[in-house]
This record gives sequence, structure tokens and C-alpha cells, in this order.
Amino acid sequence: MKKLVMAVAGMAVLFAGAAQAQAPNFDDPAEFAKQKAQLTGAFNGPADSPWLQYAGDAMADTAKFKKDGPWTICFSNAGVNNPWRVVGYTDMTEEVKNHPEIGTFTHVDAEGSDDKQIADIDDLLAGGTCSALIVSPNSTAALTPAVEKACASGLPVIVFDRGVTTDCPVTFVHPVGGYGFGIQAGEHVIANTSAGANVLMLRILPGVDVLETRASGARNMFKEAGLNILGEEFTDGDNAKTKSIVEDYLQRGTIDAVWMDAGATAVAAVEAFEDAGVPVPVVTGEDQQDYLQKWKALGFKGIAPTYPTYQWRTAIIAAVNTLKGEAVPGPEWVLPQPAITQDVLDQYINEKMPPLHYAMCGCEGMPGYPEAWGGTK
Amino acid sequence: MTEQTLSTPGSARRRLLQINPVYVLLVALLVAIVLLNPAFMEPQGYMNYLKRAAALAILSGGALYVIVAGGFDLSVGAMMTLTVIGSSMLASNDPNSTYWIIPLMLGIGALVGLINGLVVSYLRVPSLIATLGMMITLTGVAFVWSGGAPRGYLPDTFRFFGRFNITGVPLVNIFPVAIICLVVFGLILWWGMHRTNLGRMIHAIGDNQRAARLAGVPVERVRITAFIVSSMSAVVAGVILGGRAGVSVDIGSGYELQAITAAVLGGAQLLGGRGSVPAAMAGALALEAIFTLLNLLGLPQPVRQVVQGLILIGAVALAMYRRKRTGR
Amino acid sequence: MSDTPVIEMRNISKSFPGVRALHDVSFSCARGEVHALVGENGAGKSTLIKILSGVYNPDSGTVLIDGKEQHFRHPQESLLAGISVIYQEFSLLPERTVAQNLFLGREPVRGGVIDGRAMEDETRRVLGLFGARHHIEPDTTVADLDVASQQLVEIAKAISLSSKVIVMDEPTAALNESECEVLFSLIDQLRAGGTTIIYITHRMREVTRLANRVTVIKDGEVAARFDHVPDPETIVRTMVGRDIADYYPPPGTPQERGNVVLGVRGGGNAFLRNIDFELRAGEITGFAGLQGAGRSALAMALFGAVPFTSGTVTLDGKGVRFTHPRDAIRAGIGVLPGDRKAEGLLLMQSVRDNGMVTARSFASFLASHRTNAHTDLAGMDKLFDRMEVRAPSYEQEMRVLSGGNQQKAIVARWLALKPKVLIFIEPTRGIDVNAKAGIYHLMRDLARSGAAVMMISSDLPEILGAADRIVVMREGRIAGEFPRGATEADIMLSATGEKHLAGEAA
Amino acid sequence: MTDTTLPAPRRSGFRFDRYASGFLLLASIVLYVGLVVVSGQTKYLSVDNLVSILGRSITLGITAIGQTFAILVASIDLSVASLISASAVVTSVVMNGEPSMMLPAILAVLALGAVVGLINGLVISKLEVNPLIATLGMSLIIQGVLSAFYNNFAGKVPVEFQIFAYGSVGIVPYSLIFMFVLAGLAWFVLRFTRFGSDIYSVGGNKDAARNAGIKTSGVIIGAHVVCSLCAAIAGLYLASRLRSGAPWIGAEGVYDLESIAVVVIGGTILAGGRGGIWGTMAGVIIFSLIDSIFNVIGMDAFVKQVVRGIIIVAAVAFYAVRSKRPVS
Repeated sequence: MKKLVMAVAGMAVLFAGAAQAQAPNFDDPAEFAKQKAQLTGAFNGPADSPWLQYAGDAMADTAKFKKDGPWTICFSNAGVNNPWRVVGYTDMTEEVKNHPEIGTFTHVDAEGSDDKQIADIDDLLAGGTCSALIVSPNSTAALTPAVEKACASGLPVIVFDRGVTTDCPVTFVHPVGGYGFGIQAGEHVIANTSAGANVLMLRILPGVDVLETRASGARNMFKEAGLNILGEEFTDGDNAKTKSIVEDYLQRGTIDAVWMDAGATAVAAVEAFEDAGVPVPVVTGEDQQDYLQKWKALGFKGIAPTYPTYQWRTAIIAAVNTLKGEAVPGPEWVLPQPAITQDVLDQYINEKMPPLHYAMCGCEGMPGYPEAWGGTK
Repeated sequence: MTEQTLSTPGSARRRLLQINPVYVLLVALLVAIVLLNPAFMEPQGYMNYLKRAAALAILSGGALYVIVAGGFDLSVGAMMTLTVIGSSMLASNDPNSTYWIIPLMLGIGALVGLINGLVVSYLRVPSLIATLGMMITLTGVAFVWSGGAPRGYLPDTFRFFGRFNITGVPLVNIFPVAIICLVVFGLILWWGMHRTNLGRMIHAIGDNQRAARLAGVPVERVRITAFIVSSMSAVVAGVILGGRAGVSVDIGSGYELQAITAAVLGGAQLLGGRGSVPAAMAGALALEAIFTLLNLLGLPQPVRQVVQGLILIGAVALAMYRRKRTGR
Repeated sequence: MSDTPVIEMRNISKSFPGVRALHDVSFSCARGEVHALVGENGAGKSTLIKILSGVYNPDSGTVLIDGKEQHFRHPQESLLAGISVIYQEFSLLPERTVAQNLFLGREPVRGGVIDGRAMEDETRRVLGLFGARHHIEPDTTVADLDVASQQLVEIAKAISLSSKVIVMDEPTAALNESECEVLFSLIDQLRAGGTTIIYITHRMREVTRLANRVTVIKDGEVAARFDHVPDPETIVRTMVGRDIADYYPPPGTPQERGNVVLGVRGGGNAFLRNIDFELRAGEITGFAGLQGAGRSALAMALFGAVPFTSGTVTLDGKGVRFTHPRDAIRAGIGVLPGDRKAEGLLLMQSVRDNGMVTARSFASFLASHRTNAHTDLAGMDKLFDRMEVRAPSYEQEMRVLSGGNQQKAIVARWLALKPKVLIFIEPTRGIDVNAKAGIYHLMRDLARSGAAVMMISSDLPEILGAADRIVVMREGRIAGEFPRGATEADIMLSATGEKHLAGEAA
Repeated sequence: MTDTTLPAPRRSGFRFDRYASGFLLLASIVLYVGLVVVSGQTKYLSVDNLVSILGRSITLGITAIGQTFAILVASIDLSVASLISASAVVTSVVMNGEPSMMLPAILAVLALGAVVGLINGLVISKLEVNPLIATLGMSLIIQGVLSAFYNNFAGKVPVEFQIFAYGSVGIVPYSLIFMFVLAGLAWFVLRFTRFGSDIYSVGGNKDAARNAGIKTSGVIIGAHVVCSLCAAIAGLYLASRLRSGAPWIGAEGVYDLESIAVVVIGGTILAGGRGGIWGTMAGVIIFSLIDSIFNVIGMDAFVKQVVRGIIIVAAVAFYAVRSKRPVS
């Protein structure tokens, strides 16, 4: 028994020590500044098609990938396990229809598992039919070897959403980034409250890069502005839990603003105020229809930063251009990342769309709209 | 062992010892919450707590039927998800749709329970695996139906049961509809388990299936009914949770294990033969109280998990110890 | 015999919550003797054995093996000390082979690996002791053996351990006469070789045949020790504490005998062939035969659990066909299963619930559990009172009752439905002498009230004593029928079809 | 033993249940080849692809080997997923890119596995806590402790250690060879050692095993230590494959429920005492094949869920419907 206690104690020390040593860095001032600049900076490309726009001038040469159609474009997807990915994936399949050169579009779904996604990519490579490979990695570090292996096989590889730690892909398509999201929401909260105001930070879950950077960006801004952070709570994206957390905080005192790193639970948080009979304070959310509509109906001070789903279109476009041998922005294709503010709110509200539809889909002009996204005309 | 036992007639002290510890645990937790947060004594405080526990409590009461019958039902969480997503798909923002959607969902629940029961009874698949398969299948069905994201709102008439508070009630001022549901379904489940032939027969098949069959108990029908009750209470829990929280894609995930945990905290015997609906519901309330308390203490999520794990093991170990001490 | 006893248990006491199982019990065995340990069920024999084998620890008292004090905390320690026990409940693993079972927990290991060949050889040697008639292959899976062979494997397991002391707890329960004889001569051999046998049984015949000494346990204390084997009446009197007057109830009178209730013509299935017989109201019909002769298969066929596939069954003159126990119960047939614990009792439920279960099974699901068309809680309590079911309270869990009271409680289950035919399978197995008499009287009362009673038993004396008419089965067929007053020899002759065995049994 | 349990009519020499997992495996191979041929994707019929299919489920395979031990002894382990996460994190944190730390890391992980298995076993055998509850509690505790210290990929596995997952002899990865060697070792232990024999005995009938002098607690603890060690090794492998460890990778692979499912599909019964390693391996390969089939025919991600749930139940029903065991 004594040995056991010793072993456990040893293990705990090991854990603690190591944790100290290598907390991952989500607080990078240089990256923060870069994204802050990009938010307001100029983008190349047509302004009415943000999914074609890109920051900077760097282009990737794709001449060696030029190939005659019809192509088989393969897509290894981390999963379609949340509405954001569902909307994005619909964007993607609709975009495929715009390109007759794509003979086959093969989609394999890793169901949210790194292990499975690595195996899926292996399968796709072993099948040997892909002309190009698009990867939406489940996590950055874990998928890097698989992506490297795909590059090594000579395939053009396009990565989007979460990145990989290698620059072998043709390009990495992504919007401005997590700091940007945090900045937009943080600035809104600071502008609408005064120093000493109580801010509740609601998080989905710890550890995901894009969510961590959103939080760290906003946290620094709040501290600087002298706001009082009541707490940082993880909701697991669970509405019921979100509601409980807000109810509990409300019982203990006033809340002047609710900041969140992703909008899935925004409506639940708003409802907690409604149900308690307390005026809804400043709330940040995301571009989901239910939140936008609630915001309009109740008229609280809201904002919806976005992580646009139109990047899923861009991935297909990048693959197509690559196979045509046309240059594509690379090694990074940074897309604009607009926030929906009170001024433009009405443009994005569409009651015919499903409640969990993401308004910043860049899909309104596509032939399948709105039915393919579950909406009605 | 068939040694002759002549236990002494219950003295007051002995009877005190026989009180289900879950009630003691629940009271202790509530006292701790009140000490930490006197606002809990306000109607708003305890009503909110009961309101949020309602879905799990009803679910646990239903899950108990399968546990006492000697099985497991892992499909209840997925059934809740299906209820919420299916309802939002069907409602298409029509407030009047609630009146046919809820009965329809109860019907689907009954069907799912029936299939679980048939698979376990006639295909002889262990319930753990049968309902695990059902859990995966139902989640898939919910996704296929909605295409991955629900395409409608739950109308307010639907959300009434989980969200609405009756205001202006004397003494307490607000009274959530969810608590009325909790009481009504709690009574129904209690009555079914402890005041009917069905309940006694569920105990019988969980205790000794073969003996029950030879004594004439329609084992298959009883077991199937238990699964149906479990699935239908999952629908009710889904309606209340969906009402409280609104639409989301994985609203019910994890509830299956919480329901089993609650029933076990309430002293139900896994593998059947023993269990009480009020105690299982008290187990659910205790579980929710633990979460609330840990929240009040400001403990981070990981610590909550650890505490939950320790309490779970501790409660069962204690129950086993008591059972051994008070004679087998 | 040497002076130091092989086993000496001094002043052993042991209590369980609410029960005093043993009080100041002393017990000793010499080398090379067969020591019969007798007593009613619940008298404390099993507890004593479990203390000897290390399953339980005594509260006080000492255990000496070869004069040395021992404190066994686990069965393994007593095994190492040379004591092996053949428990009443089978302790074989059905999915494993005979050899694997024989070496359960003590497989020979060579170079870290189990020596399969050595196991097989030793298994063959030990099984060889049973003679060629009972041939069992070492690599047969136990589940594929019949019950008697399984019992033989169980015994072989103890023998192969070459223990100093072998405890046998009712080893003949599943054996037929000829198999019993094999066992008895084995015991003789073992005794001659210096092994001590502690032999627990309810059958006085076996005590007379085998024992050197007898210890009688009653109510957790030693009631008597005999250094010679007294006549069975003396033993029974000591066990019970009084003379048993009218142990068996008087037989049925011709006036009581009623019409044919149940008739079978040409009945057959996988276990039964060409069954013809009748059961009459007011009559106890005994069914005798060896293990595996098809008696319980017949009961299960009548009950619809393993239905007939050919032939006709008539109930009150009308043709019936039962494919499920519920069909049979609805028509008025009830069964008291032979293995109470596995097939009869709901151990965690209350005595009341055990009594009510059948009546409830035929009422509406959602109706109150307190009352139904057949009976209600008060009626059930009255029935228990009338049958003298002894329980601290009828709300007590079934598991705290003694075997006899448990049996009565589940008889009550059927009485509430007033069945036309009630089938008792091994009605008194594992029940003490006093309670046995109660069960016989119960059966007679049932018959008097107009039911047809079918009594299946392996205990020949009890069939001879309690039944009005005896049907003998052999190899799935009806082998003969005898009126009351038939002798054991008549029955055995019919049951075995072997003349010489019948002579021995007489 | 009862008179009423009728002896089964003599079984023929061929015991179906012994080869059932083989049949299932054969059926899925035939299905796979058929579908590949029909859909004209014969490129998939290559040795490369065979290796890739076999290599799909190495984490699951290693975990399932351990789970087989737990289930054979009539227990179950729900803590493997959390333990895999913990082991992967410990691996990558201790190694932290240093090849010299490989051995200490491996030892630390194995020690962690042994301790977790020991505690699981002790709680189950000594405190008599139902294994489902005990290991569920343990899972919560491990996950909680882990997430308290880490919330992302932590540390780094040196290139030398990545050979475990990415190195190969010709086209056959080391890890695949390792899995089959481990399976062979497990088979040897179960078939030819005292410990293996005791596992079957305790799983088959605990009381009988105890009466025969087997230290049942020791055997249960041993089985759980093996189970946890395998999960720890799976964690090592996963860290090597993902180049780092994160606290969610075990849960995200659903290795707890999936490992139970493949063991059961491989013909090991949940009640314990019957089954074996090769059945489990067949179950693992069947799972890989199903995944590959889904990818080949490009099945919709959501429909896939539905089909997978049905397959699990159907496969288990395939055995169970023939068995005469009581259902639960």
C-alpha cells in the first residue's frame, strides 16, 4: 500500500512539474498584433466574394500539379459533428457542383478522431485514385505526419480550418484567426461597459487552439480595460449547462457582459437572463441564425464575430485552381473575417433558414440555396 | 445460504439505519449549498435547482425500470437527442404542432423501447450491447433526419414544459412547469413500480428470471414493458430538457450514464431485483446538487469529475458494506 | 487408528447478523474413518464445514489438524493442509474440460507452462477408478456431460487431490443406485487407504452402510455423538428432538379418489417416448425412476416449458396443448421446481411477493399489486398462517427463511390459484425432517381438496410413504405402475430393468 | 444440481460457437471484396491496402486484447479510454522530444497502467463494487486529474519513438507486428499458464474457483492490471502515432465502448469464462473492414452511424440467439 501511495505521489509530481514546464503558448503578442491589423486591413480579390479574397501577395506555384479532368478530389474531413461543420460541408458540396471538371468527389469522415483520420488518409492514398487531397485536420500536430505522407506521394494537398505544422501543402486556407475573433468580441464588450464591470467568460472546452486564442485575446483586453472577469466556465457546448452556469452566477450577483468563445450556446445564455427576469446585458455570440434573431427580437447590445463557413468553398476553389495549374494564394490563404454588428444585422437575418445555420456562409448566391442548407424559399 | 435467521424485530435505531443513505446525502448537500449561498433559500434558487434536475430525475426513474428488471438502457441519452431534434424538424415553427408532436415522440419512444426489449428478449443480445447499438443507431438517425443540424425551432408551446414559470403563485411567487412535470411523472413512475403488478413482476424477473418464468410471469412482456417505460421517460426528459435548453445537436449525450449513476446512488442493485423510484429520483437530485455545490465552491471542471468519480465508487462501496453487515 | 485426531475442532462458535449459527461445537475425526455428520437443514453442518475449509472464520474456538492449531483464511490454505470438500452445489465450470475442472486451481506447471499431458494422464487414472461403465473422456467439456457424470467428476476432483480428509456434502443426490454403489466402494477403498471421510447426508440408509461414527448437530450445537452407528430411528429422534408420529399422512381413501383430471396418450419429445398415464383428482401419484429417466422432462412437458411434440394431452376430458408455462398455469397446472434456489425463489423479494407472484402474473399489469382475481394480501397472509410459514414478518426478504419455510411459501403461490394439477419435483430436497412431514401433509390436504398431485422424487422411501400410486419411468418411457404398498425392490426392478441391482437395493 | 435443467441433447462434434467469429470475419471479407469488385475499385485489392486495413485499428486492437482479459474474468473496464489519454500525455510529456527519456517514459506509463489496474481490481474484488461503476468512477477520476494539468496536446514524442507507429519492415508496420505478437502472447498466457486458466475459472464460476483454492481477488486484480497495461501500451502507441498526447484522444476514439463491442463481437461473453483472444482479433479486423467498406462505398457519415449500430447488435445476436443462457 505504501508503495502504491508513493507511486501515485510520484506520478502527481511528474504531472505537475511537466505541466509547469510546457503549458502551450496561446498568448502570442506578435500574432495578436498581426491578426488585429488583418481585421481592418485590405484584402485582394472581389469584395462581393469574400471567399475569393486573400491577404498579402504571396502566391504558390502549382504548375507541376496541372492535370486534365475529370479529377477525383478526395476530402478527409475531421467530422461533421457540429452545425458549423455541417453548414461548411454543404457549402463545399455545392461548390463542387460549380466545377464540372470534378468527376468524383470522395468524402471520408473521421468522426472526430485523430487516429481514424490518419487511417482514412492512409486508405485514400492506398486507393490511389485521388487527383488532389483536401484535409480539414482534426488536430494540428497529430495530422502532420499523415499530411506529410500525402505530400510525399506527390498529391497536391490543400489544408483548411485547423492547420498542420508543415508547409508541404499547396496552401492552408483559413480566416484571420482566433485572436481576431477575440478582439472583435472583446472590443464590443469594452465599448459598451465601463471599467469595473463584471464579465462572465463562457468557453466551449479547453485546449482547442482557435478557441484558446480567442479567449486569451479577449482576456488580455479585459484586464487592460479594467473589467472584472467573474469567471471562465466551460460549457461543453451544452445549452442546459450554459443556462445553469449563468443562473448560478446571476444568483450571486450582477453580470454586465457575457463574452463567449463560440456562439453555439449564446441563446441559452440570453434565455437565462430572460427567465430570471433580468435585462439582457452585453452578449457576444456568433453568426448562428437563432442568436441573430434573438438579438434582434430582444434588442440587447450584441455582436456576432464570425469564423466564416465560406472557407469550405475556398478549399475546393484552391484545389481546382491547383489542378488547373493556376497560382493560388499560398502557403497561406488568409480569408477576411467580418463581424456582424448592429448596423448590418438585418442583412444577415433570414427567418427561412434553420436556427443553427451560420449566416456568414457566402452561400446566398449558390444555385442550391436555400434548400441545400435546410432553408425554405 | 439457508441458515435460519431470526432477526430481531426492528428497533427504532435499526429502522433509522435502514433509511436509504441517498436521502441523508441529499439533505447534507442541500444544507451545504444553503450555507455557501443563502440565496438558495429564495424560491428562485431552489426552484431553479429543481427545474434543472427535473429531466434527469424523470429519466432516472424510468431507467430504474430496466435496472430493476436486470438490464441496462444506454440508449436513453440518444433517445432524448432524437426527441429534441425530431421535434424541431417536425415543428416547422408552428405552435400548434406541439399537440401532435409530443404524442408522436412518445410513440417513437415506445417503439424504440419495444425494439430494445425484443432484441434483448428474443435475440438474446445482452442489454448492455443491445442498447449500446441502439444508442449509436438513434444518434445516427437523428443526424440523418436533420442532416447534421436541426432545421427548426422548438415552438414556445413545446418549450412550455421545460422553460415556463408560473408566476404570482402565493408563497413561492414562481413555480416552474417542469416541477409539475417532475411531480406528475414521478408519481406515475412510483405508482407503476411500487403499486402495480407490473412493478412487482419487474422485481421478480430481475431477481430470478427463470423462477419468475416458471411461476407464470410473462417475462418477455414484462421486460419489454420495462424498456418501453425507460424509452418513454427518455422522451419526456427530452421534452423537458429541450424546453429548458432549446435545440442543439447532442443534447442528450452522457445522460445515460448519469441516469444509471443516479439510480445507483439511490441504492438500486445493478443486475436487478432491487430499487426504488423515489430513491433513484433523490439520487438524480443529489447528483445535480453535487454539480451545483462544486460550482458554488468555484472548483474547476476537472475537480468536479474527480469528485463525481469518488462519490460514485464510495456510494456503491458503502452500499455493499452495509448489505454485508446487515446480513445477506 | 492413531491417538491424535486428524481433525479436531474445539468449541467453535459462529454468528451471522441476527443468527447464531454454531455454539460451542466440538468435533473430531480419526484417521481412516467415515464420520457421518447429520442434522436438519439449518442445523449448522454447512457452517461447520465452511469453517473447516476456510470459507468462514470462526468467532471463537480452534481448529487443529494433526494436533496443530490452524487458522485458515482462504480455502486454499485448507486444501494445502489436506482437506478437500465436495460441496452440495456443483462447483464445476461447464465451459471447461473434465481435465481442466479436475485440476481447477492446481494445474501442474512445467517451465511456467501448464502441463496438459500430465493433467490428462492423471484425469484418466482417477476416472478409471469408477470403472469402465462410467467412461468419461478428459477433454470432454463438462457442459456436455449428464448430471450423474458431472457428480462423478466432482468426486474425482476430491480424490485426485489425495487429501487426508474428504468432506462429502450429500454426494449421492444426483446419482442412481449403481452409481451410488460405485461411490460407496470407492469410499471403502479410500478408508482402507487411511483417508478420513466426513459424510453429510439425510439418507439414513447411507449412514448405516458407510459410517464408523455419527455426530448429530441440532440448532447449532452437538446433540449427540455415537461411536457406533445406532439404528436410524435413534438418529432421527436425536436430530429432530422428538419422535415423529405420523410422519407420513394416511393414504387417500377410495371415496376421495375422483375422476381423471389429466391424461396423456402417446406423448413424446426429444426426451420422452410414448408416454401414457393418467392423474386423478384426490390422489397423489408418485413418479420414481433414476436420474435422467425423464421424470422432470415429463413435468416440463406437461407444464409447457419443453412441450410434447407428439401425442395428446387431455385436461378434464378436453384436448389441450401447452407450449408455454402460462398456458398450463391458466389451465390449472402448477409446478414446484426441483432446484428451489435457481428455479423457484425470488430471494430478494418479500415472502408475500413470492407468494403473490403467480396470481399477479395473470392479472392486469397496471392493476394494484395488493389484490387480484385470485387472492389479495390478506388472503395470502392467511394462507401463510395456515401453512405455518415461519418468518419474522411476511415483508421479510425470502432469503432469510429456512429451506422448509421457503418451500411452503412457494407452495402457497400455487394454492392461491386452486390448481387442478400440482406437480412437486423433489418436494423435500434439502428440507429438514420436521419440515418434510409438513410438506407431505400439505400434499395430502391438497389432494383431499380435489387436486391431482404429481410427486416426482428421487427419495424412494418418501414416494413409498406418501404416494397413493407409483409410476416408474426409465429412459424416457413409462416402465411400470404400482399401487400403494409396493416394495422398494419392485420399484428398483422396474426403474433399472436389472434384476441383480433390485436385489441389492432391497 | 437440478433435475429440471434438462441435459442438452448431445451436441455434435462441430461446435458452432467456437468458430462463429471466423464466420463473421469471412462474411465481412467476402462483403468487402464483393463491394470493391462491384464498384470497380479493384485498386483497393492490393497488399498495400490490406496492410492499411489491418493497421487501421491498432490502438483499438491493443486495447481490446486487454479488455478481453477483463471480460473473461466477468468484469469490464470503462476506464481504458481515459487511461489511453493519460498514458499518451505522460508519454509525450516525459519524453518531451528527448530520445534519452524514452525508456523512463515507457516505464512511467507502464507503472501508471499497473497502478490504475491495481486500483480497479482492488475496488472491484475487495470493496465488491460493480465493475461497471468502479471503472466508470475511475474513468472520471483519471480524466479529471488529467484535464486539471493539461488541456491540449502537451510535450512531444522524439522521432526515434515515432518509429513505433511509423516504422515498418517492408510494407508491414512494426506496430502491426507488435499487435499480433501481443495477441499471441495473450493467447499463450490464457491457454498455457496457470494465470490464464484461473481467469477462465474465476470468470466461469467465482465461488467454484474460490472453493478450489484459487485466490479469486488476485486473479481479478491480475486481469485488470493486464487490461490497464494494454490500455497504457495503446496510449504509448497513440502518442507515437499522433506525435504527442492530448487529454481527449482516448475519449475521442471511444475506445472504451468500442473495445467492449469488438470483444463481444469476437465471441467472448459478457458473463465471463468463455471466449478468447483470436475472436477479439477477428472482431477488431471486422471493425476495420466495416470502416473501409464505408469509405469504399462512400457512405454518408450519418447513415454510417445507423448501420454501425445495427451491425453491432446483429453480430452479437448472431451468437446469442443460439445460446441457452438467460438474457440480461
